[in-house]
Amino acid sequence: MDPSSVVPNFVPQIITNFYPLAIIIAILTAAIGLSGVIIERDDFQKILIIQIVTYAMLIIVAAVGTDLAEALILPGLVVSLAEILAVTEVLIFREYIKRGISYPRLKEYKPIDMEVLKTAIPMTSLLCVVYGTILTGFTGGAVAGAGILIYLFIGEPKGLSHDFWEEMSGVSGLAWCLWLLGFLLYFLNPRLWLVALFMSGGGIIVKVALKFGLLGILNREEFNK
Amino acid sequence: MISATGTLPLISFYLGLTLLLIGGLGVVFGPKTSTEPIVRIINLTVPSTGVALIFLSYNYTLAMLTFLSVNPILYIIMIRAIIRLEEMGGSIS
Amino acid sequence: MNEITNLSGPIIGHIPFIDIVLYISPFSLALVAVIAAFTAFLALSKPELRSVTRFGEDVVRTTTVERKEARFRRFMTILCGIALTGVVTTGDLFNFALFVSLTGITNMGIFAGVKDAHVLDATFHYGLVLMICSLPLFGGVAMILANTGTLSMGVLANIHTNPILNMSRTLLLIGAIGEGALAPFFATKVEMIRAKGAPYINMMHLSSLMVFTRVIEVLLILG
Amino acid sequence: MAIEFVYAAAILMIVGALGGVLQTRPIDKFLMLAVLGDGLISIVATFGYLDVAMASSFMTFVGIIIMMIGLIRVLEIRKMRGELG
Amino acid sequence: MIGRILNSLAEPRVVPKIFAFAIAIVLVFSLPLPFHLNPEQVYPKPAPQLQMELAKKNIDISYNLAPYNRGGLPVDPDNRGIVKSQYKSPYEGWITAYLTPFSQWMRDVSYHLGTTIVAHPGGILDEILYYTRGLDTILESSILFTAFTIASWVILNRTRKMTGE
Repeated sequence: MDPSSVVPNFVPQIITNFYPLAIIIAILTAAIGLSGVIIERDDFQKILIIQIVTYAMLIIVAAVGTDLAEALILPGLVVSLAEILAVTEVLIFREYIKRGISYPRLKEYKPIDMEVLKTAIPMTSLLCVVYGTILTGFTGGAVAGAGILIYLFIGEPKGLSHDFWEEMSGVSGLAWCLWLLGFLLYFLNPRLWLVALFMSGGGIIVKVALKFGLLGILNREEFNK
Repeated sequence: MISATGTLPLISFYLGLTLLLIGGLGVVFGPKTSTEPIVRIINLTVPSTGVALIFLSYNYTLAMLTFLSVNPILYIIMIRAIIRLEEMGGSIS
Repeated sequence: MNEITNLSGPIIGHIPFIDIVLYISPFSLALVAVIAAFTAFLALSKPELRSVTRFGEDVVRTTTVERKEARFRRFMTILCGIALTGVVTTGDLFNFALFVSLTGITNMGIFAGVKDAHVLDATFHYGLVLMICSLPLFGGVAMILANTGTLSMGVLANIHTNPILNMSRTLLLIGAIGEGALAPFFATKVEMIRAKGAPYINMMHLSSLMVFTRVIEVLLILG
Repeated sequence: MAIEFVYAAAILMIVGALGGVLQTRPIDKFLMLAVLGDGLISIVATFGYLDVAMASSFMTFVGIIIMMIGLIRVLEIRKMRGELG
Repeated sequence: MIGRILNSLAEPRVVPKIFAFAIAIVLVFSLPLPFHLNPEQVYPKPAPQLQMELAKKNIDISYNLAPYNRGGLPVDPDNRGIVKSQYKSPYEGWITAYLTPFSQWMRDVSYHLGTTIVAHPGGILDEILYYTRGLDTILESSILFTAFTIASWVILNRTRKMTGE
């Protein structure tokens, strides 16, 4: 196996040719999104439009075309997710404060009755969780978290009370500690890199998946009252 | 080797850029978006597919996997906000 | 193994995390001292209770701050102090952007629990600015990376400037202004400062001051 | 052989994108989005990354289901509010 | 006149618009600049789809890691993967070549599972995200943690109490 054919010393020609076009389209997209932010009057819809701006940012980062760029995409993605989460909560709270508590109470919701929800959802969520466990790391956490989320969101979990999930969030805090410990071990003594790697990979999957699952249980209580 | 290596990423790259532009225009200026936030969310899937295609053309498959699996979580957050706001009575200015 | 030796001033020491290098110069040492002192002061102080009088009423009310809320805000303040320490000492450009983002989101967290429509309105718009400004921050950093091929400030200090670098530096400046809640036209900040529970909201002033100082230093280093 | 398949997928995706943006009724939009997602899956499969194709087929399904349930809830709430006042 | 402008600036809802406008101006005026990519980057990667084509033609089993094959032999510190990092470290390239038994089995079975193998412990991205640029990952996760804390605190202590649950 010739090493030079595996990893080149310079960025290949095709990626260099891609770069100007990608940047120009990203700038145009960003300009469209920003003009939408300027025009739009509704507060919530501004959040949706800003997603376009975030996509433009992802394209600008991705256009670099190295392994480093791929490693930099993941933090950008996570930052945008985190900000939209916090901002949406603040928006909902603000609307409650503004309109007061005495909005007209609506009747109880009917549970949604669709065939696909009963048959396909448990299988899909199980597959997502299994595949996410194989992946580990942040990617696996996101996949498994999406699986848990869709099950809690739609299915009818039996035997999982709210307290159980509160305890589970405590477990996620412990997992975070485990993950940090793995990192420190890695830096302090790189000879133990295997243990450190497994600690960090396992810790972050538990943390991310359980956090998303907590989000799911909050959603379920509000949807299917 | 030459043909496939050359053309496959090219097709996916140009297609992704096109989808990104179409989707951006659709999200911002598309029909009925200003009154119905859920239509805007549905339109958001078009540029996100474009971004996924661009990741694919650079062979960032892991980033693409993460991006695709973060998307449903994002939709859940947004739709929860929409339903809460609808309960309180419509749009906000 | 090459090391950072000169970044527009003498360097006392550096802490390498392989590619990410934290460094300490006399300048950043002073800033770190200020941040540590301020954060410790805020974390140890009790929340203030403010008296409110209203026109047409003969009553002076004392507002109260719940214990839970005070604890939450204290946690956010400490986190913001840690993030600011990182902003001041980091020697890697992308890391700098991430630290600035962390500062922004903790700033938002300090105000997220206030039960006041004006403050929440201002907080929400500040959050929108945070989301918009992730484009200039990360985009500017990525453009610098594409143009020079490195993210380390020690290498970037020796590279000559060109129009694209200038443009990405402008983007970086706008991004840092937005995320750090910087002064000139931040009416939002004035609204947010009307929140009760005074000592913690002072963290916002400190964070905007530090982020501004640091971003100017970074721009000077890049030039 | 494989190249022609790519062109078919590309046409599928363009049709799905244009239809998804230009349709106005949400249910029609969902159909067009399904076309778009199928194009994405087939183009990933042409690239040769079958695991990513599998995961993306899960994820597009999950996203469409979530949006559908949101739509049903929103319509329900509007109907109830119409009854109330 | 000036007073009116300043007053309109003092409203919080104007601030995001001003920022959006400023960024849009900078971006649009930079459109005619000659954007080009400097080919001397750290951590370069091979041309898209090259490794997949090689995997289809070659009998060499290590190309079944496509597109994340970065050289080196598994579990062999003397034969490391190729990593071109900024500052050299004595332990670089150790994880890149590492494969767990499960991922070895996956590599032997098929050449379509490269992404799953790399997302499993080991691989170039773990090397970058967990070793050479580890602080990035810590920060990213802390940002997510902070946002979750804010959101769940607001939900549990504010929004729920207001709806009377």
